[in-house]
Amino acid sequence: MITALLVMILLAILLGLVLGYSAIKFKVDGDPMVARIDAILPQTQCGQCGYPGCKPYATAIAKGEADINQCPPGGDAGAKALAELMGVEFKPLNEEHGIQKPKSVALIDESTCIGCTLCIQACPVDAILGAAKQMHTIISSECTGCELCLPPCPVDCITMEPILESSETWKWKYPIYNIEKIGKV
Amino acid sequence: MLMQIKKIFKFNGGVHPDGNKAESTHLPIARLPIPKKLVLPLRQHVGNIAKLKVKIGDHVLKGQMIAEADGNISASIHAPTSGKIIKISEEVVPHPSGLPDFCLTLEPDFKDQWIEKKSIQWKKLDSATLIQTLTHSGIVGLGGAVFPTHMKLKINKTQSINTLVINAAECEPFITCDDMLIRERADEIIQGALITQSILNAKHCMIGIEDNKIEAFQSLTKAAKKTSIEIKVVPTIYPSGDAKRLIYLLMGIEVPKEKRSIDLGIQVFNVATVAAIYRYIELGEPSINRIVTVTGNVKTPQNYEVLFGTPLPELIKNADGKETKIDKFIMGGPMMGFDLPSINVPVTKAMNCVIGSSPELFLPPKPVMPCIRCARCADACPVYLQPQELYWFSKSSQLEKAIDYNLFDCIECGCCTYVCPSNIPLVQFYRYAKSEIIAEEKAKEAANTARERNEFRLSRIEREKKERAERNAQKALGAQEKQATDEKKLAISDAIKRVKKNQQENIKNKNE
Amino acid sequence: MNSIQKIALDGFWKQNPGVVQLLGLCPTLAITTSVINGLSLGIATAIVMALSNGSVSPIRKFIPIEIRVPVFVLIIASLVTIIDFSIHAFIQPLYKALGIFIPLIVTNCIVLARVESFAAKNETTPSFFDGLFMGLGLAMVLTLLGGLRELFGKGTLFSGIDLVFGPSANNLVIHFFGDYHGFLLAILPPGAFIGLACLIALKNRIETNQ
Amino acid sequence: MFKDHFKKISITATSMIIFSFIASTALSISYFITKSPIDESDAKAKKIFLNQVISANLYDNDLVKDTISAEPSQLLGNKKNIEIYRAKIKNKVVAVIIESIAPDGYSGEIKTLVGIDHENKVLGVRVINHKETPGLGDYIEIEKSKWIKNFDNTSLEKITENHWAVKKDGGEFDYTTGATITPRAVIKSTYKTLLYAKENKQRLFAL
Amino acid sequence: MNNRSPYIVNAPSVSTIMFKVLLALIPGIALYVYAYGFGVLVNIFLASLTVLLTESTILSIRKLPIKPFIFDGSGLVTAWLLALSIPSIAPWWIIVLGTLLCIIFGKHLYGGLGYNLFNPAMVGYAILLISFPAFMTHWQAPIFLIDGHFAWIDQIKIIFNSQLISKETVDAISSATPLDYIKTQLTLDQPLSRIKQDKIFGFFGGQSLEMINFGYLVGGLYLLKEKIVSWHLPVAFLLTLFLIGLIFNIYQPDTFASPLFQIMSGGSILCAFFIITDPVSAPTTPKGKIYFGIAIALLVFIIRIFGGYPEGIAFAVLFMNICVPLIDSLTQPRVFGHKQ
Repeated sequence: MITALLVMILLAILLGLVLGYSAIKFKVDGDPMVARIDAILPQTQCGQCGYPGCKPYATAIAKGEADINQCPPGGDAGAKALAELMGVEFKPLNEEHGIQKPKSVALIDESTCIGCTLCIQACPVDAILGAAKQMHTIISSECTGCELCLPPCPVDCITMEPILESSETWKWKYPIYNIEKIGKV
Repeated sequence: MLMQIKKIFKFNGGVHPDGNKAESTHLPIARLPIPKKLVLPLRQHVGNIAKLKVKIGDHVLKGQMIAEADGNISASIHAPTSGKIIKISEEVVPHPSGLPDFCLTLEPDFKDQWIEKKSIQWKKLDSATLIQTLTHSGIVGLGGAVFPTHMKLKINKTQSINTLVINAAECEPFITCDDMLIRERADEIIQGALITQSILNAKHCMIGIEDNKIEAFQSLTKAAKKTSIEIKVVPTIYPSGDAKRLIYLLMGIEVPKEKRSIDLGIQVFNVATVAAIYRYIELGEPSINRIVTVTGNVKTPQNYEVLFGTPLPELIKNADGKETKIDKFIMGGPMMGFDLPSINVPVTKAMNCVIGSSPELFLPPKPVMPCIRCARCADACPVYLQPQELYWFSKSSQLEKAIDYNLFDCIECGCCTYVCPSNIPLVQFYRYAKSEIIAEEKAKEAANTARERNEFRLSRIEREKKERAERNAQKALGAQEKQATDEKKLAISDAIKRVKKNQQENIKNKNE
Repeated sequence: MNSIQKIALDGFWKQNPGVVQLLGLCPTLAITTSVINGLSLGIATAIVMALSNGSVSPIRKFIPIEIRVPVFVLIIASLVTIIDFSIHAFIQPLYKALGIFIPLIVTNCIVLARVESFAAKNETTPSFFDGLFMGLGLAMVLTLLGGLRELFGKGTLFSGIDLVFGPSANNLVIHFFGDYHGFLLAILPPGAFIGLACLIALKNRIETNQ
Repeated sequence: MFKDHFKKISITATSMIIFSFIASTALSISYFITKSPIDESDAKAKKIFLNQVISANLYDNDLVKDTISAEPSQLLGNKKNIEIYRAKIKNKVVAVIIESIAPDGYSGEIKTLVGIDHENKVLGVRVINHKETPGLGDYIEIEKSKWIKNFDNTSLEKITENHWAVKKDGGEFDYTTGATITPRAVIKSTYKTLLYAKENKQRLFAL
Repeated sequence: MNNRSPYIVNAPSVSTIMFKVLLALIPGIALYVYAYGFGVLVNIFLASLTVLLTESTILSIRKLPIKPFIFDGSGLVTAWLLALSIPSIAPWWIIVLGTLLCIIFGKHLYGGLGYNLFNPAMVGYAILLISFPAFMTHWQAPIFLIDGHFAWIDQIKIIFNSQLISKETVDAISSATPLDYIKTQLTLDQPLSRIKQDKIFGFFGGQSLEMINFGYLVGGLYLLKEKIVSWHLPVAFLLTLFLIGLIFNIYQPDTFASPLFQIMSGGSILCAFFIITDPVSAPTTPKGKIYFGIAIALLVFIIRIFGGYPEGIAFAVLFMNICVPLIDSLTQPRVFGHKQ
């Protein structure tokens, strides 16, 4: 009886010391998770998730404050990738935050633009060129299609143009054939 | 049979499809008359689209450059005959996508008037100058790869080319354009090979030809009699005409992954390409036409010398096409070719063969059964891949796994599909997976740029805020005098606040 | 829906440890050769889980974070040992039948998992019920699986009931087929895997149909 | 810095100690409460098992506790000392229960208990444990088949040496088609146990 | 648009392959009937019928087209292999249940043709052996070894209603298989040379059994010639079995049978050419096939000598089936242009 108690207490002291020491010694700094989540996000910086950009949303996911299905541009595929990374179950896109639209770029109708620079301030990736009282233009290769420039424009001269398939962006399609129900995941 | 000169190195797999070459070789190469109009796509090569040098209404002469190479990886376009530019528009081009691309339309004046032709004294010029000249020739790889030829001739100072290989293997069934070219114009090829050898400063030059082209072999041997060019016969096995496979067959050298043959001192050119080099250097004729095999369900299968831009119906009409039986046209051979989106496409630099297809000629695909992992595809794969695994990963869109299993080593030769008992369109899945991966990489790159730009913007805003705060602090020292201005500032900052609030509200509205 | 109901629903269906979380596989697979075995071990586990969740929750704030796992294990191990003693002392035949699997409840992931993921974060009452319902959810699966295996393997149900209620209970055993050859696979370990897989499939089927 | 660390480590150690102390106490209490019931029920269980070999009305002593020790013997197949239970009526040994090991089962050893009375007659045989193929060799268990009862009332006198075998080998004992190795092993070991009892009769049945 | 190059193909269809496999089984079956009577044909018939019914039912439940998947012949191959693996006098419900289990658990639960991780016939066989060991180890003796009159109607009677037949009749026409007999007799401390004098032994393996195995061998060579199976699997398997048999035989000739006995008895030849060569559940790389064959041969030998059942092919094959994805990924051939 006494031996049993002694063994237990000795073991407890030993374990307590070792665990206490290793808790200090092997403390993990920083959170590499945020970067890994951020890498999955599409970087449109559109804020539809309710956070002011992709990085803040990534941070929120890592902390467990935000769900994985709040990013419309990433779509279901993005939510799937996040679910896999986080080890949680996949959820379809939460439509409160918007629906996935075809990828588009903003286009300024140059005849209507009054050069107010409000859209320049709104653009999260500095993809709009121009100065006060001068016509603005969008570098379409840099535009992420976030639509943040639409609301500030006082004359509604900005429209979103979906990117059409051209011979440069053309892809081979997934082959679909009879008999086997290919493509049904 | 032909004499075997040296040992041949056999690669793994490969298949022996029926050649079907005899149909189109019993008639000589015919020259197609100038058609009523020519449609010239500005992108007939790998790389950047060519820059226009003419405008609508311009009159051009035969051989005049109408679009210039844009940058290094690009090729010029020349007028195939004299006439007037009547249209610059988007037209359907011979591409598997069936999407339109920029094209020039030329209305011939039927005078066929040459621009002044200048032959080049290549023996007196150094390689760099010659390559510079060739940049304006419009010559691209005519075997089907359409890579700008001048780029393939450019070599680093550190590299030295040991062997120039001329590819005369032409292993695809049905296609005989190279075969006929060799039979009729072996001299041009040998001359072109010598020019190319001298530009590359290559020690050896050898021609690899399959053992089913006896006549072509004989005329080549005759033409090469007084030269040091070695003509090597390789066995008829598909895909011996693939450059890396041919190098292995001839020399037993495997071109390592992610390296080009040029890194090993070997460069490969198609016979038609060296013939084009000869015509440009010796005769001053840029790349304006090519030999096209017209075969399959046409009355008189034959090879034609066709001007680029010739509408396909003209060509088919000349081959007495029986269009009732033909359900579609295939560009290229039956192993690697593709359905033309429409008959109304122009002949381009890549078009080596047009097959009038019918359900009798190429049986409609049989029902696809599940893969039974019989590994016949692996036995047939000339690259020694595991097609059944690649299929599995491509089918389930596990793209990273597909990359791990060396998807990008696949040359899409089609041997795997050729031997598949389950009739699975394997190559289609690889094409899908490859283009999906490439698109994903592009998207990733775009996302990275966006992230950087966003971070840059945020740090700029942060910096500006700090600077403004400092400035404000300084100004606050002598503030009283400038109360008026301050008030103004207040108004401005209020305005900014209002704008920001508006923005936020807008975002909120949208979210709701 | 109040929280206790929700906890019960989680335990029995949504987060069922046997067919959803797939925790506690060792006893699930090894002991379920009959209804009685499955049910008894299930109840033993449920008791351990309810008690361990119920006892960890009130003291959760006093346990330093870095030694929480050893402490949890200590508490669980003590509870299991006590239950092991009790069964040994008062239901000896059952003790023989369940054998090593009673002490093995300690290493059963489901117990530690609930303590770590629920009791360490919640108040005592919900924690107690979480342990109880999770345990009963597992017991339900164990019983079902035991029933399946016993029915196919031996053609009976409730065989071995005398181990718990004494020899007089023997006439409660149900024999389904007069001359049954016995389908040994169901009784042997592979049968446990196949049976569990069938239960999981059934559950998923019901869920997708809803 | 060092002080902080020391404080932290000592807190963890102390709480560890406290928790183990509580746990140990709880364990000891339950141990003391359950100790005697456990011993009782163990003994009861053993007795029930032994009663399958020698029925309870044949003796009046505490069978579980009345044992003598047996040295390793070729005939019993044991490698360590084993205990032999002795059944007595009015302090006279009437029967013994011997643990016997058949080394040559299909998949290893088969352990049996053999009850033998003072006339060298088998009272009963039960298998304690074995690893025979399920469904094939496991009909030696009483739960699966009554085969093991074939041994009841057999003796060296009733069955001559050559007939201690399965019917296929010309013996007396039945077997299930296909699996003869297992019954052979049990028959052989029972036979040898009888031989052992005969040879050691003096010692086994002495007072 | 149907951009389906290559436009030309030259391959035997799946059903051609499967029916050639069935054809290759025929010599073995013919010799089986010659030596053992019609029992095996009854089993093959029952198995084929069960496969057709079960498979069409499952296919319609899975909403897949029935015709192509029935006529691919893979189900019949499974059914025939199972029918050849079980004793020819097992009750009728054994083969029916076994075939059902093959098709449901071995094949369609994994997704049907091409997706099964395990060899379906061996899944069915293993379940039957584990569940009904008494029936499954109860073999008929070759006709000419049966004392007295053998009526083939007795065989049918045993298959369809075992209760009508007395235990004596069953015992009269059944016998231990050579592998089982050796294992049993060795426990009686008999030397192998004496054991092998029993009438059930033939020249290499079991009397009659070796003849059937020869029939399978002929079929197997036909499959090799037709390039339906690659040489790697059978050669690796048989050679390993021979070598390990040889080593043990030299070491203790009185305990371990000759290597030829190992090859010509049990299901070795059937296994080498028809079971481990099932492409779906075997490795695809040449090296992998060799390792697979070697490993199965070693396992078969170990189970035969030390295991709880007389024959171990089913367990060996199933065990190695699990390892196939690993073997495949570890034995990728060097891709053209990649480092050695």
